[in-house]
Parts: sequence; C-alpha cells; structure tokens
Amino acid sequence: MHHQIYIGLAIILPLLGTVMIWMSGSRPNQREVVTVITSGLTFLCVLQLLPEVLAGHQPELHVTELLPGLEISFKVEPLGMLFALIASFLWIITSFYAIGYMRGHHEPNQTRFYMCFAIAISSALAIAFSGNMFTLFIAYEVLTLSTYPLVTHSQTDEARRAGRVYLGILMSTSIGLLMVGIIWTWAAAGTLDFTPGGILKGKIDDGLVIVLLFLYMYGIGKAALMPIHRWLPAAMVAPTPVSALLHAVAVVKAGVFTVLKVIIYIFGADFLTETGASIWLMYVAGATVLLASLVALTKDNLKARLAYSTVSQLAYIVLAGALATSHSLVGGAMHIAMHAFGKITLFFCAGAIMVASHKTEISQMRGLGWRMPFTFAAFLIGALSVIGLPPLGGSWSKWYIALGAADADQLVFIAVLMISSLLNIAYLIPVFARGFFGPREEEEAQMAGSHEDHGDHGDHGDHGDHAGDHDTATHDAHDASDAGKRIAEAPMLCVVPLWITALGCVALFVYSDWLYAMLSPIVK
Amino acid sequence: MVDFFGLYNYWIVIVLAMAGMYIVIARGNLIKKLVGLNVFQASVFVLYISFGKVSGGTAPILLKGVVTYSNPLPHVLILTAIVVGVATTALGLALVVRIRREYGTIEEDDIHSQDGHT
Amino acid sequence: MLREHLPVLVIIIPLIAAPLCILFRGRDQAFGIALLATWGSFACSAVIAAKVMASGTLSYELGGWPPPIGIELRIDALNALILLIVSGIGSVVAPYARNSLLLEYVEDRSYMFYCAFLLCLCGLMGVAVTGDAFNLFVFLEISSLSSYVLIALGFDRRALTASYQYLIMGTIGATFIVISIGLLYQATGTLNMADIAQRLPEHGYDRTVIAAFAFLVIGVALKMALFPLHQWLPNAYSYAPSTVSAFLAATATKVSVYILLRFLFTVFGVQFSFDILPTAVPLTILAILAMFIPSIVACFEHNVKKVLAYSSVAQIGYMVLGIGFVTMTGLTAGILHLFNHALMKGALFLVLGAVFYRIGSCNIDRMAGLARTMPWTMAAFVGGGLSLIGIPMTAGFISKWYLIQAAIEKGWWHIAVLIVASSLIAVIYIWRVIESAYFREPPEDLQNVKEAPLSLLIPAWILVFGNVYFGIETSLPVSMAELAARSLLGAN
Amino acid sequence: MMLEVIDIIILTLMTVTVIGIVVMRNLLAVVMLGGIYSLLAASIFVALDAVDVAFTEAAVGAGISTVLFIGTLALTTRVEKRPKHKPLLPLCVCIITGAVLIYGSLDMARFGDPNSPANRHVAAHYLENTKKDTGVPNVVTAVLASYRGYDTLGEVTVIFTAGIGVILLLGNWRRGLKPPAPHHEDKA
Amino acid sequence: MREYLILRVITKLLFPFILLFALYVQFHGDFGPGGGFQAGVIFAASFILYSMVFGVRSAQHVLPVGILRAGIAGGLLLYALVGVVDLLLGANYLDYSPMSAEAKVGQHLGIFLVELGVGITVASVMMTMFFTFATWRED
Repeated sequence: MHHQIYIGLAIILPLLGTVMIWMSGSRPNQREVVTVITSGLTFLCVLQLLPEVLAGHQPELHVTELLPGLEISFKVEPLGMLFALIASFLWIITSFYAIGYMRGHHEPNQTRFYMCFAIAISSALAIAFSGNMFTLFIAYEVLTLSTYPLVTHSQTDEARRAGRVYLGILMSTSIGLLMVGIIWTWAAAGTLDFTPGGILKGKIDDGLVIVLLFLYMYGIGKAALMPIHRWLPAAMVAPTPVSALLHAVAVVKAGVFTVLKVIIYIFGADFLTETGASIWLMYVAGATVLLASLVALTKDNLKARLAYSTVSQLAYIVLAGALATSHSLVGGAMHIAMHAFGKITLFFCAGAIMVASHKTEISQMRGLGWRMPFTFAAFLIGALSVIGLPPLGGSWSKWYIALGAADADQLVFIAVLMISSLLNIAYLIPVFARGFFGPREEEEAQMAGSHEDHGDHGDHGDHGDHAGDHDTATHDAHDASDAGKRIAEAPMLCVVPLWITALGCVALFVYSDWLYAMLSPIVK
Repeated sequence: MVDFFGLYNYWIVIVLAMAGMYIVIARGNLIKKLVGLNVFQASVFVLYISFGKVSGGTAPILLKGVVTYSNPLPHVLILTAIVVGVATTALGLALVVRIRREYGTIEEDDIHSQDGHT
Repeated sequence: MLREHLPVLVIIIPLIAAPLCILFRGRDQAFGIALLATWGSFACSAVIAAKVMASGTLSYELGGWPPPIGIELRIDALNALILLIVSGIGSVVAPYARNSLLLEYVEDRSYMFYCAFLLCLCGLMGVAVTGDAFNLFVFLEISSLSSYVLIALGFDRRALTASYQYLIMGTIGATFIVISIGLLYQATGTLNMADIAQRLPEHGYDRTVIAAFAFLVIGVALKMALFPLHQWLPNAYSYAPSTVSAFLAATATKVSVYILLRFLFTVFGVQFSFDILPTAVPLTILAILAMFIPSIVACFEHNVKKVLAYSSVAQIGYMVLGIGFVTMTGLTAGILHLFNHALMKGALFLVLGAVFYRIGSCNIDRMAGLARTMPWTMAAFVGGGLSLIGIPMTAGFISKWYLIQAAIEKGWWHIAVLIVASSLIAVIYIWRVIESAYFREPPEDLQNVKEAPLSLLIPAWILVFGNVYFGIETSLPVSMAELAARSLLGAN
Repeated sequence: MMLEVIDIIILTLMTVTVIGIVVMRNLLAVVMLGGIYSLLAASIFVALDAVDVAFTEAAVGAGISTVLFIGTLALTTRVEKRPKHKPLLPLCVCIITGAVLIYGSLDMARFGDPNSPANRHVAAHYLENTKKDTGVPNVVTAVLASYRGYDTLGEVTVIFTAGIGVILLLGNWRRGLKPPAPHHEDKA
Repeated sequence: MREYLILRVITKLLFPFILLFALYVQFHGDFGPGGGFQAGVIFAASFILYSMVFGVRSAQHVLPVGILRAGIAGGLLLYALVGVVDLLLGANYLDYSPMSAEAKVGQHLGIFLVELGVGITVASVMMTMFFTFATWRED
C-alpha cells in the first residue's frame, strides 16, 4: 500500500516544487533551495521503491479511467525503476550544477527555467512508472511541452526557430504516428497495459506488424532515430544544464526507454523475432549509429558534436531492442544508465568550459586543459565510458549488446559496434587532446578562435553568450602572455557535480553485475 | 391539359424564385439584394399556397352549405413566413443604412476595396 | 407541479425575460434578469437531461393538441445534450457580458443587448427541443435574426458588412430549409418530424423527397458553415463583440449540426439518407476539405479571433466527418466533438475577449509578450489551445480518439492519418499565438498592461476547467453521445 | 378553368415584373416593382383562396416593406452601379437549383388535387374539428392561434427581435458610440 | 408638405376610419379574414400615413417612443403570459381550454387574447421601425 504513496509522491513532488518555485520567483536563493530540496525528496521517494522491485514485486497505482479500458495507472518494474533512479538522482546533481551555471551565465527568466525543469522531471518519472501505453503517451506529451520553453529559453529568433523544429518534430511524430499506433493497438488488443510477453501476439496479422512497429519507432521521436533526429541538435540552443540532463538523459532516454517498453511489453520480444518484423529496424538503427558518429566528426561546436554522439548512442539502444534477444535487451537497458552518466559528464564539462572561458568551438580550446585540468580530466573519463573502454560502465552495455547480436546471429552489427567505437574515439579524444596542446599556440589560436567564433555562431546551436565573447577574447589575449598555465576553473558548483557523475561511470563498471541482476527479470 | 397545367403553375413559380435568388447572389448592390430576397421568398410562398389549393374549394372560413375548403395549414405557415420575411428585410435595411454611414457606399465591390480584401 | 412542463419552461423563461429587459430599462435590472433567465434555463435543461437519461425520450404537447395536430416538443439524448451545451455556455457567457460590454457597446442601451442575447438563446434552444419541422424553422429564424443584430454590434465597422453577409446567406439557407419542409409536407401532409419519418416510407422515396433532401442538406450546410459555404463565418465571428463570438462560436453552428443529424437520421432515415442516396461520400470529402483548407488559412491569419473562426470551420469538418462514417463510433465521435468543441471554442473566445478588453486588439503581434502582463489570461488560452489541438487529458483528445477509432474500425487508414495531420495544423496556428505571447517582448506601448478583471477571467477559466474535467471524467458526455448515436441509428 | 386563366395571367405579370427588377438599375423603380410583385402575389393568393395570406402580403410586402425600402433609399442612394464581372457562377447555381426543384416537382400531387397528402392528413382534421374544438369559424385563425399557437408565439418573437434589432442598430446611436476600432489591426 | 391642403384634410378624414378598420380586423379576425397581424399592420399604416403628411414629430406626440417600446414588449409578454396562465391552471402551455368553464369559450378567449398580443407587438414594431428610419439622419 505505502508504495503506492511513494509512486504518487515521486510524480507529485516535482509539481509541488514547481508551484513553490513559482511563488518564490522573486527571491532567487529561496527558489534554488526549493529546487534542491524537491529534487532530494523526489530521489528519496524513488529510492523507497527500490527494495520492492529488487524483491521482485511490482507496486501499482491506479489513478482514473478516462474511457472504459483506457486508464491512467502506474506500475513499477525494473526497467522503469532504473530509469527513474537515473533521472531523479541526476536531477539533484544537475540542480546544483544549474545554480552555478545559470548564475555564472546571468541567464534571464530563471524562474520559468526551474519550473519547466521540475515539470519535465515529473513527467519523466511518470513515463518511467507508467503502467500502460496510454499513461506513457500522456507523460510523453507533457515532457515535450514542458521542455519546449527550455529550448526557447533565450527567446532569440534562433532559439524560437530551434523551438519550432523541436516542437514540430516531436509533436508531429507523436500525434501523427505514435497516437495512431496506440489507437490501433487498442482497437486490436483491447488493452494497452504493459504485460510481459506483449499483448499483440495473435491479435494482428504478421504483415501489419511491420507497419505498426514503424508507427511506434518513428512515432517515438525522442529516440532520435534518423532521419527524425534533427530536433536533438536543434535543442542545443538551450542552456547547458538542460542539454545535460534533458537532452542527454531525461528526454532522449525517455525515448529509448519507451522503445524498449514497447518492444518488450507491447510487441513481446519473441513475437518480434518470430515475425522478423524488426529486421529493418536493426539496419536503420545500425545506419544511425554510424552516420551520426560521422556527422559528429564534422562538428566543431562542442555541444553539437556531443548531440550527434548522443544520437548515435541512442541508436545502440534501439538496435539492442530490435535484436530483441535477452542479452541485447538487458544490454540496451544497461546502456541507458551507462550512457546517461557518461554523456551528462561530457555536457557538464562543455558547460563548465563555456562558463569559465566562454569557449564553444573545439578549435578554440587549445591549451585550455592547462587552465581547467579537473574539467578536462573528467571529460576524459566520460569520453572513455561513452567509447566503452574498461574500467568504465560503457564497456559492459556494449558487450552485452554485442552478445545479443551474436545470439541473433546478426554478426554484421558486431562490426557496426566496433567501427562506431573507433569513431567515438575519433571525435571525443581530440577534444581532450586539444585541451593539452602546448600553450605557445594559444595566443594565435585565441585570435583565430575568437574571430571564427563570431563567424559561425549562426549555424551552431549555442547562444546566450554573444556578449561574453568580445571581452573574454581580449581579456584572454593579454593575460595569456604572462600566465598561460594559470588555473581558471569553472565555479565549484559546476566542477563538483561533473566529478560526481564521472565517478559514477567508474562505479557503474564495478557494480554492473548488480545492475544486470536487477534488470534480468524484464526478459524472463 | 389540366395535368400539364398542374405542374406548369409550379414551374413558373420556381423560375420566379430562381430569378429572385439570382438577384441576391449575382448583384452587388445591397438594397437590390434585399429586393431579390423578397422576390425569392414571395415566390416560395406562392409555391406553398399552391400546395394547399383544392380545385372548387373556397377560403377556409367555415360557412353553412360549403363542403370543400382549401387547405388552411399552408396559409398559416405562410403567414408566419411572411412575418419572418419582413423582419429580415427590416434588419437588412437597417444594416444597409449603417453600412452606408460607415463606408459611404452600398456597393459590395467598393466596400471590399475599402477593407482591402477581395 | 411544473416538472412535466420543463421542456417548454426551458424555452419560455428566456422568451419572457427578453421583453422584461425592455420594460425595466436600466442596465443592472436587465443584467439581473438575463442572468436569472440563463441560469434558470440551464437548471431546467440539467433536470431534463437527467430525466432523459433516466427514463428515455420526453414529449410535450403544446396547447394540449396531440401531434401531429399540434406542435410537439420532443427531447431525446441528443436534444438534451444540445440543450445542455447551449444553456450551459449561455450561463457562463451571460455574467461575462456585463464587463466586456463596457468596451464594445453603447452603454445606455446594454439592456437591449441582453434582450437580443436572450432571444438568441431562446431561439437556439427552441430549435433544439422542437419536434415540429416548421416550428424548427421559426425558432431557427429567431436565433438567426438575433445573431445578425448581435454581430452587427461589433466595434469594427466590418462587423456591419459581416452581419449583412451572414444575413443574406443565412436567409437563403433558411429559405432552402423552408422549401424542403414544404416539399416534405406536400409529400406526407404533416409537419411533425416523427410523423414525417413514419409516413415517408409509405409514401415512397420519390423525386419530391429527393429534392427535399437536397434542399435541406444545402440549407443546413449554409447555416452551419460547412466548407465551401462558410464564407460568412470568419468575418462574422472575428468582428462580432467578444461575448457574442464566444456564445455563437460555441453554440450556433452546433445547433445547425444538430439539425443535420436530426433530419438525416430521424426524419429521412438512415436507410434513405445513406443507402438509397450516396450522401456519405460527398459529406466525407467536404469534411476533409474543411479540415484542411480553413486550417491552413488560419495559419496565415494575423487576427487571432479570425484564426479561431477559421478553426471553427475546420472543426465543423470533424463533426461532419464523424457523421459521414454512419457508424456507432463515428456518430458518437461527431456528437462528442460537438460538445467538446463548444467547450474549447467558448473558452478561447472568452480569453480573446479579455485580451481585447485590455489591449484593444487581437492582433498576434500586439499580443506579443502578453503572458508576462496577463499570465492568467494567457494560461487559459494555453489550456483551451491544448484542448483544441487534442492533447491527452483534455476534452479535445477524447473526441479525436473516438474519431480516429471510428476511422480505424472502418479500416479507413488514410482518413485516420488525415485526421491527425489536420490536428497537427492546429498545433501550428495555436502555437503561433502561444509563442508570440510567451517568447517575445511586448510592444513598448503595452509594457504595463494590467491583468484582465476577474469577471472576465472566471468565466474563461470555468470553461478551461471544463475542458480538463471532461478530458478526464468523460462519462457524462460519452454516455449521452453514445445514447444519442444509438437512438439516431436505431431510428430507421 | 377560370381560376387557371387568372392564375396564368397573374403569373405572367409577375414574370414581367421580375424581369424588370433584374434589368433596371434605378433603385426606386426596382423597389416599386418589388412592391408590385408582392401585390401580384397577394392577388394570386386570393385566387388560391388564401385570403388571410393575401391580406398580409398586401399589407406587408406591398405596404410596410416598400415604405421601409423607400426610407432606406432616402438615406442612401438611388442608382445601382453597373455590375462589373459577368455573373456566370450565380447563374449556374440558380439554374441547377431550379432544375432540382423542377425535378422534385415532377412527383408532386397535381395542382388543386383534393386528395394530395397535403390536403388530407392533418389539414382535413383541422377543417373537421375546428368548429367543435374552438368555435372559431376562421380555420386559419384557429390553427394560427390555437393548434399552432406556439408557432405564432415564435412569429411574434421574430417581429419583436427585428424591432429591437432596428432600434439597436439605428436608434439614437449618436449618444456614446465609441470611435471605430483601431484599423491597423489584422491587415492579413 | 405644408401646402398640400387637400392631402392633409383627406388624411385627417381617413385617419379615424383606418383605425376603426384596424380594430375591426383585429377583433373580427376569428370570424372573417384577418387577425392580429393584419390589424397591427393596418394600425401602423394609419400612423405612418399620418406622420408622412404631418411629419414624424407630430405623430410621435401621439405615440412617444416609450409607449411604443412598452407596446413592443407588452404584446409579446401578453402572448407568453397567456400560456403561463394556462400552465398555472394546470393545463399544457398555450392550452386555452381551462381559461373558462367551457373549453370552447376558453379557446375563444385565449385566441382573442393572443391575437391582441400579436396586434400590439406588430403595430408597435412597425411604427417604431418607420419612425427610426424616418428620424435617422446621417452626419
């Protein structure tokens, strides 16, 4: 019984937080305290549910029934538990980071920022706990709507344009495809509850399964499967904390999470493999993995590069789902966690760099490592985890996905994974390496950097610091001469969080077996 | 002959009604439109009344020794309809007067050109 | 003692209140009378609805003459639902009128406005309850004439031309309906709808009946602004006073849709309307065109009121589409959307009324940054807008859900896709407004606008709340709509 | 046969009048012709035994509305502009509509047929029972005021609405009418 | 118009007769042709004629705006209230029978009253319309 309360609380608390943030809008300190406290409490609520899930129970909460057989209900199962844990835990970290960042960056409309942030988290948790496809769909839409203001945050024309792309793609896919798919499922199966083994087996003839799967996979725009990935790079105009938590964790993971849920609990892994309806999906996913990595190579703007890296990493998980073997599914689920920690670390670093030195383009970051060693070190850890090298979490998930590919004897995808890992190295390590290039090139790099950076602001998705660039460019120019090596780290509130997440990557490597044990029930 | 006439009567009326409707939708002058509207409706009234005519009947006012009367119901309906018609006309004219004051014209085209859309 | 007279009370309360407004001039008396009358008839229609749901169709013989000799009032689930919509919206709008009048009417004659408003209400409800074809025409004219007047009261001079255009097209439509009723009378010798329905099969579906059918459909299509006969609507709704646009947009076209339903399914009968005549196909095609073309036009409009007006034309398309399915689900969807659309459009127009009240314009650029100065107003707009788009947990979603389900049941995939596609266009034109209001800087002369007064906010929020409530607790509208659909389909 | 002859004559006159209305552009003449048209309609109503209707049509169509029309002309203008565009579409619309009506008329009961459904079902009942129900010899009045009294209530309401409308639109509008709305609004 | 002496005289002569005729049509409508509506129109016509000849102002001395508006509302009210009376007498709306001991008489009475209502409203509306159009001046 009391677990139901925790489910409810976990979703309600952030909303209450929203209201309080709104009321304390005029007083920044109070506002941010509220944010932190709310995030902490929310995490505790989620944590309360963990033992239950580990014990193999699945607490449920039925809210209301809109139409007969169409109800809003929540049910906590391992996959959702994992997602909820990640989202709520990283929210705490991010709120600290956000305080540092937003203040260091003198952003406007901070109240709206924190409010929407809280709503977004609440809906992410609702997605994680949702007990049927309908509830998930509602939460999914709320997530879209609540993150839109964050993307448009800076209210510049460019931000508005990006916002249109964001909303346009996510809305049109979800309403245009996903909703149709859901209604079709409902008409066919008479229910939308997530049930192990799926609900569609025998309800729908095999030919149409492909169509339905298509509706779902492209309806879930948040999974950023190519060619509907454009919204993700566009979303990078948002302040970095948003890119970090939402567009590296909450939103995009909500997408792939939904993909896994649909494949496991709506279609049913066996049903998919029998009908072979997901073959095309494997290839699309594999293609996305490689193409996105290649695009990432070409991006000079750090956040844009990370964004494309995210696209390709998400495709791993979709691929895992498409393979639909027990190993690959667990691997995909694990990758949600692994990639979350890895990528958020990278984004935190990007943000820290931007706050400390107003650098957004990789080409400007020569020698920056000497001045921001902690940040760059953390960056390395995150990068290695994303690449998937031991002793970091990323290695396990990739390993399991590869195993899954082997089980499904789709060996070509093992090759895909290999190549993409190499590509990851190719686009992530240079950032770090550049950071520790000799200080001597720094000056002219400085000049070059600052100019070029005025040139190509337009096409890269970052804004909000036009003002910053001029003074810092000059300021760097003359202090670089006397002390190029002087430490000039970002504010503590930025650096500490990114180290926590970096260490998280290590921890995930160590405790991966525990994670595996927790997740294995989903494929039983 | 009578059978042909039985429809001929309707047909003329129909033609008249259509002429009225033509004035309404084809002409741009607001007053003329209303005149057309009246013609249109009046013709429809005639059509109605023709439905109720009984050959050899008299007006439906009961009198000793009269057996066949024409059908009173269409008369009642048309009485109502006439009232509705005059009400509409009056409103339309009031509107025309106001339009004339605001726009200085009662020609549709001029009004459109003044409001800048076609 | 008056309980069995409810069907007629609901009509005569506003009908008596209207002249009373004229007798006691004064603004406040008139306001009080109007308020009491609307709320009174709302109470009546609520009771009626309860009775209908409990004990089936109500029939009331006016003058004590049994139909078809006398005029009969006949109320089944569908009529009851329409009554609820009309009187409900009326009683939300009536208090709103008092304040939004200030800007837009000639002060010292506001009592006449209330009078006209009550007449419009009375006419619409009269149409909704009557069981007699010609009587339907009479009350339709009461509502039409009063709405011509109300629209012409608009602030902008274009209100006059809009009203005139509406008058012309509306009268043509009404005359078509009269012709159709005349032909039906000539074929069956009766005016009572139930009686006509009963006698038509005996008389046989000859050419006269077919002509009657054609005239009726065209006439009603004119009245309900079914694409492409909608030209009168956008101007009429955008230049009418806010109160009036809200009331008419939410009720008038709905009542016309009701007339269509009643005649197609009850009077002519499903078998004749859809089996003998291929009505469904043209209806569906027009509906789909209506769903797209006006919506696209709306995306390029700058006057937000006009945007909503065009969207109303598009929404009529949804209802007609539901009718065109001629299935249980389809009809339910259409009728549900009738109800839900009244809620959302009412809410949105009331919001615009509040906006106009403060900034004297509904231009999308003048509304820039308005969310900062009028947060509650714009929040209400977002609420109504989301419902219009059909976001889950709003009323709009429910009707979309049923509509798509109906399409899928019939296996009409393309239609299902078209439905969602058109609701995506709704996303565009609603979002233009929201983006402008939330993510742009207000024009310098509008930097410090005050939030709208409560007397405008509360009605708007009541309807917004209604949108959310009926998006979650759907049992009332759904059950009524299903009952109505069943009786319509069973009526053949 | 007499009736038919009168009928044809009047109908022909009406046709002439309508043609006049269509072609003439002097609005005063048009309005006058409109009045005459109503008068002819009234006389045809007499020929068709509809004395009450004739009475009303004469009083309203030829009387009141003509007066109102003239009043409006006095306040506006007297000449109609020559229409610019060739009105082909309206013509087609009217022809089609007329065609449908004529098509429909093919199955109508013949003119004056005492056994047409219209003249039997309800109407017969009125003619038989009015006397004993209401004791009013003028059946039209009885039906109007009693059997279909509700309709007449509606009719009065319509007139009432029109009256209020005219007052609202024209009556003492000078007092307190706000200046017209900002027109910079919505130039699409 | 001042100099049209004959016109003025004839109008003065005709005026009462037209009114009389109107009343006849009003109250004899249930026996012969005519009824409230026609009567109302004729009544209005008489005043319209009068005001055409002697000017609207003088006509409005006889029938000031207030009275006309009261008439507009009053007629409709009379009609509607007759129905309400029937309700209170326990019959259906507009069922005149119980308005008197004998149903027939009740009917007759009811018809008489509602026709009166019709007449009043129609006459007042028609005159109001005419006066409004006649007194309306654009500037």
